[in-house]
Amino acid sequence: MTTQAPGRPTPPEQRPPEQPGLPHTPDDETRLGLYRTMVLIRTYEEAILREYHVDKGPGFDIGKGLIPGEMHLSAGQEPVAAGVCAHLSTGDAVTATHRPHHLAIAHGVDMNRMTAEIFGRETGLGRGRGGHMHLFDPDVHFSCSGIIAEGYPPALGQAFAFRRKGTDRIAVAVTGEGAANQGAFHESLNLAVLWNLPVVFVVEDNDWGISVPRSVSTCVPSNATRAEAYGMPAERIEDNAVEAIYDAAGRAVERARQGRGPSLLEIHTLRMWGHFEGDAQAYRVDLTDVPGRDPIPTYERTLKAAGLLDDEAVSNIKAEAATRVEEAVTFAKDSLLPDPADAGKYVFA
Amino acid sequence: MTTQAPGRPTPPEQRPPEQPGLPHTPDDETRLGLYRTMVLIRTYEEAILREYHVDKGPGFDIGKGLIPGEMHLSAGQEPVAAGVCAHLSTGDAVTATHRPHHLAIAHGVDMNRMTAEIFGRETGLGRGRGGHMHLFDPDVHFSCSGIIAEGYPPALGQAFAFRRKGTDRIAVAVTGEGAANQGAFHESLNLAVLWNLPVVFVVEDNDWGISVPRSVSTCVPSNATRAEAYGMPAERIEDNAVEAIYDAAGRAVERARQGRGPSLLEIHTLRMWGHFEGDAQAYRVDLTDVPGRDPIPTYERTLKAAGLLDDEAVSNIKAEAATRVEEAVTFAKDSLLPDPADAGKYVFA
Amino acid sequence: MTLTESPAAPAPSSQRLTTAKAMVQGLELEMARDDSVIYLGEDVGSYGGIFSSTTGLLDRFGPERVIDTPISETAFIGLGIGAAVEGLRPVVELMFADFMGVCLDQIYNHMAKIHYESGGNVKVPMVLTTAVGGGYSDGAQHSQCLWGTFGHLPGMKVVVPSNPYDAKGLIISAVRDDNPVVYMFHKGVMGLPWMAKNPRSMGEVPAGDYTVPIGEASVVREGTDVTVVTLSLSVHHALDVADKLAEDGVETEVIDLRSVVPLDRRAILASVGKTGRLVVVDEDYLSYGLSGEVVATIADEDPGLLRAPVARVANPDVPIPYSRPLEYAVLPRPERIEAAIRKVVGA
Amino acid sequence: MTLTESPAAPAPSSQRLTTAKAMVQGLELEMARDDSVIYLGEDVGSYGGIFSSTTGLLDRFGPERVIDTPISETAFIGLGIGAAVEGLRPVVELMFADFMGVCLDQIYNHMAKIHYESGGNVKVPMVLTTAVGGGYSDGAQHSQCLWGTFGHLPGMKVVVPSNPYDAKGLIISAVRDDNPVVYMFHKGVMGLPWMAKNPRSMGEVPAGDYTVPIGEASVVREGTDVTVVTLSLSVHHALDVADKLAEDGVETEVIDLRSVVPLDRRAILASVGKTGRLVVVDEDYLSYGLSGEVVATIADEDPGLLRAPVARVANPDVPIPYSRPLEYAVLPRPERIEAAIRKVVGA
Ligand SMILES: Cc1ncc(C[n+]2csc(CCOP(=O)(O)OP(=O)(O)O)c2C)c(N)n1
Ligand SMILES: Cc1ncc(C[n+]2csc(CCOP(=O)(O)OP(=O)(O)O)c2C)c(N)n1
Ligand SMILES: [Mg+2]
Ligand SMILES: [Mg+2]
Repeated sequence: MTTQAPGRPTPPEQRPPEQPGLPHTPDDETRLGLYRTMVLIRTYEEAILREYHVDKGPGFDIGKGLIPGEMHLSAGQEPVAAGVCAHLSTGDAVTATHRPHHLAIAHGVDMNRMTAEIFGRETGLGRGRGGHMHLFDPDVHFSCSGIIAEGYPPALGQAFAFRRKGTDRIAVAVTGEGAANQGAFHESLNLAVLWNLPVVFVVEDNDWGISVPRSVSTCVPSNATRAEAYGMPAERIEDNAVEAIYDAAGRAVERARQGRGPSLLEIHTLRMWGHFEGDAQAYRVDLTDVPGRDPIPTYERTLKAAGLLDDEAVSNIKAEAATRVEEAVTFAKDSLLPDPADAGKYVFA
Repeated sequence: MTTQAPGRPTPPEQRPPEQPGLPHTPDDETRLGLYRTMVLIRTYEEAILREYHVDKGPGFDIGKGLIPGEMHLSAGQEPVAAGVCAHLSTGDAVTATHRPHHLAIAHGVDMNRMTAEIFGRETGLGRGRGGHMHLFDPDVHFSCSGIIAEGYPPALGQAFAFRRKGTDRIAVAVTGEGAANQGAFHESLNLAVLWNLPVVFVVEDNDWGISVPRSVSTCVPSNATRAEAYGMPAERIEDNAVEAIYDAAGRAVERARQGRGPSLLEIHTLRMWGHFEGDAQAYRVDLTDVPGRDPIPTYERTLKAAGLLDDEAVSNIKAEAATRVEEAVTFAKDSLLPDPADAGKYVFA
Repeated sequence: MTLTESPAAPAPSSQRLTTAKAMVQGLELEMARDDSVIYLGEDVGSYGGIFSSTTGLLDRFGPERVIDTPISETAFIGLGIGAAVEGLRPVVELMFADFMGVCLDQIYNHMAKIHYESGGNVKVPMVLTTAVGGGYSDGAQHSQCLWGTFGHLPGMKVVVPSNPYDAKGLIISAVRDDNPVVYMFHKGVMGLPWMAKNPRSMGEVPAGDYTVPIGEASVVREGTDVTVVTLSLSVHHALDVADKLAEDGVETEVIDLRSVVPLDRRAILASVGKTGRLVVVDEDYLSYGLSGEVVATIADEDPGLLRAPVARVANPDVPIPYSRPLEYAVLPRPERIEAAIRKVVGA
Repeated sequence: MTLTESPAAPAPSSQRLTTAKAMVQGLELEMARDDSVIYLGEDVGSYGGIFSSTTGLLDRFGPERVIDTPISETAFIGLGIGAAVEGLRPVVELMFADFMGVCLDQIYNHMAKIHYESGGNVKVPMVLTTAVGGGYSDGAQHSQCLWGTFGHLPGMKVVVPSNPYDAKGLIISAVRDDNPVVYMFHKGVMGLPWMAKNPRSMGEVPAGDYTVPIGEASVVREGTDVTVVTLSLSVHHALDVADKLAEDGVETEVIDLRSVVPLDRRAILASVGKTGRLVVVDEDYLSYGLSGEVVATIADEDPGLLRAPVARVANPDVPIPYSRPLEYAVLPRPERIEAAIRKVVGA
């Protein structure tokens, strides 16, 4: 823990020595844990997908059904959430985006109340006021925002507060690759380095910002290169590889915890489904490749080859996930909708 | 001229070959021209300083006098304006900041009407509506903005329009080093590279953003490093050296004109006076060094040593500048103030 | 099921179009007529606009004029401003008005003020299109109208079509205007196949070129008992309610403002002068917004015109809730409009 | 001559202070009392705030609590939000309210909405201080009030002190409030040595700890003939004008709103119920702003309270001009206020 004054960069001689972090190689239990988390997330997203389309018809009316509104699902991006959040405790903060479910689940957000929120129920995390882009769970310091890149700045503040309180807790701030072209990205990176804040920035590069491919939005091949121009260690991780993510995140989290400052990870991941539900993806040239790039069967094969999984274990893990998810869905469905007379409640504390 | 579609980066093979620009060494006439421009700017700023303080008392009331309001003068930053604008024609655009006089003069803004604007007269560039932070001269495509870094994005649009019209005109966008930490800076650099726009970005690093030194605002030693992370050629020029600025700007301007895209120049310059008039600069640790770093006597010595100037030539040039400036001040003072009944004119076209 | 639309079929002399298609047709005519018109924004190219504001334009005009941008609103709106200053006529899309917070400086301190600051010497003929409105559970950051915010800040016109005819005529007027114009289309009036539709979001539209003047309200229903002043999707609801109340003998006059700046104060005064009763229906927030301004317009002139307290049906200053029953409670849904009219007329 | 001030002298039990010094004293007391209060912003450290909002705080509390930031408003306001969520009580300065355009998203979509979106589970006890107002030729981007804009967007309280006593009491209330509070100080009420001063920008202030409740207007002058509802610097002008008109037998009641959110509608109604005449004086833009809301408050309740048309003295929707005669023409200067009152009372 450094106690340097914010507003003044810690002089290099007062910073803990810069040591290249040791590799974080997941042990067997951790590897199974990563897999379990990924399966749980996918199971969840499939359940939400199913419930989302209930009662949307005839045709498709986005405002109808049990879960109305925009729905941004994270299937394919499980490795990011699993690999990064494996290093966090519930005292650490995670701020996510319009596509938050995978991170919420991996960080241990209460699944029942999260699901109730998505169903707009009074038992939800936000008592139905927030919705799927606005999941706040203060118990685990989880939050998100539907405005591109604007989740970064509050994460700086969480990190600032954690340090000021003398803890070694850290904040993880996540955005997409499209978001990295928003001004808030730049301002946040500068401030984090300047004040040596315990933050890990994560850019989920799923190749697309809605219909706009990365090459049309971003002038450089890697946001890791950009981050280095802020004097911040950064890595780009290819192939949606959960163990490489785990390793890099381990080093970045350790660095932040030790008071050595922020890092950035850009992770090449995969948006398996549309930008939001209902997106026909006519623009999407890479669609046929998608199934073959699904990270879950890939990792399943790796763990089977390593003798850590067999078919029975897989189906147990999936069954466990299904039970957990269906419990949450049932909890949500059994909960009451908010009373319209209370619409004005909670504007002010 | 490339005719590539904006929104799609020109594939490298379609771009004109990248050749390191040849050095731009100023010839004798150009060297004298640089000196003359610098003297004209300084003479102007001294005159505005003098007029600004007229009738501000008793004491100092910022709203009083012939020139009311904030006044950000550019004494010490003449080399930037002289060195960069020497490469421009009146068809090129320059967008400046809250500290715009040096650039306006070097780019050939009508000095009488500019001065009348600063004096709030109906004959002013903006008929008195704008003021010293809002000088617009469409004849030479000059504009400015008082909002930090927000002059960059419109410059992109001027460059875009110039190219779309099939011309080789370019836009020069200027901000301070403090401004380079604003989101607009990042967004503009990305978009300029992405669309290969004919822009030259200039960062005037005068060490201070009001009272905040660069080390407290900026996490890296050079914004040129940052620019390179956008895939843009960039240089930092030290020592407020007008000929080095001339050289680097020559290469950057040529590159933009040839359709080879944007560049960035960070120029280490000097704010000789307060941030604005009335700033006591109690925060300023480097104040005693300032007089010795004045770029005008420095360059005067260089040109004298090169046999291009002698005392008589110097005093002629200064007298010429004084005449020109006093003519503008007289024009302004002789002009009418706007009619209050017309306050609502020009809100809409 | 898809959230994108196929391009409109070739146009006969008049056609039934959705509001979205009418808007696109207006853009298409202007882009064909004037090479300096370009369209910039996120997902406006091959996607055709998240709310179908640009369907087919990329195919017709190519990627030099219909341009997908990075998610850098400050940069690309500012780019539009600079391009407008240099003689292009850019139409720039801010995907949701809710996102104004990341780029408002370019909009209100630059786009809207440069003309004035330059003493009229610089023109900024730019259109900022943007989607507004709620009602489909998109939550507090994707459902706002915010025309009160835009209207409060001087130097930009603000137009808000409610139907296909006006959508086309106003976009043509906006493109031709030498001033910056903010063009706010409610997702609920666009007639999108994937959203709840009122029949009024589809209508007869002349095939050719025509304009709707900016600054003129339209009396979309005449009546004698009460005036409803409203705009955008709430016009649809107000007309539905008016039809219903007519069965009970209450004759409601409905005024569609069509533009927030300039505000057609004369039309408001004329109607209230006739009916003596005023209900303002505004999907934006109640306080410091449109509803107050409309009401104040009467009190400025002659509070005696009013035979009863006015009613303002607006969002009661609550961030727009996600959950449907809560959202419906804060929006000016037909039930709230009906109750307000009944109260004001004492019926 | 200098634009910075020296720290206030040690405090007796009551002192005459400028508004700026009273504000700083409130901050100092809160920072001494509560270690979780920090102050962030541009030039708030050694400079002491461009408008003397933090003079001496750095010396007393050190650079860990009084922190100069880069010119990155989105980042550091957002940082304040995150810090508030985690239990600090940050006071964050936006140097001029005019700069809201570069950071409004953090303010209105995050600071103001998180509490609601979280169903009350997350609190954001943050204060956003910001300088407003014109009258000294600072041009269209440095002279705005914009409280109408902030007040329109739900979820944040908005307080606007006009004098030293309120400045101190309101900053203490703001810091202690569990909600986000925007604290807008007019440069012209601060009593800065380098700006035109009204004697009312200096006043008696208790040395200790006290609060002014947020949401209660104050009747700063009683009268029977006409009510002037106003706030901030215009309170000074209104009182000057009221004194003058009293010589002609016109008794003006002056209400200082002190907060825009919540708006003390009861105080407005009570006064207009008594006088039957209303003038609203608002340095912000006319349309879709504070003046309309105040007027509508009467019409909502009972337009019959008004014995004459109201007058609104506000900026007539013009970007604030630089040149003095033009700026004075659009600001609610005493002459315009006087003319409006005379017209409304028919004197
Ligand atoms: C400031 C802002 N601009 C635009 C949007 C609309 N929008 C929502 S998601 C999105 C694409 C985001 O792309 P990326 O950051 O790559 O995240 P992904 O959706 O791929 O996870 C856009 C443009 C927004 N929410 N906020
Ligand atoms: C968005 C914004 N934030 C803050 C300011 C206030 N401000 C005006 S000039 C200035 C310092 C600018 O520093 P720099 O960019 O280095 O330019 P310099 O004044 O040194 O020329 C600040 C903070 C502003 N005008 N706009
Ligand atoms: Mg993406
Ligand atoms: Mg500087």
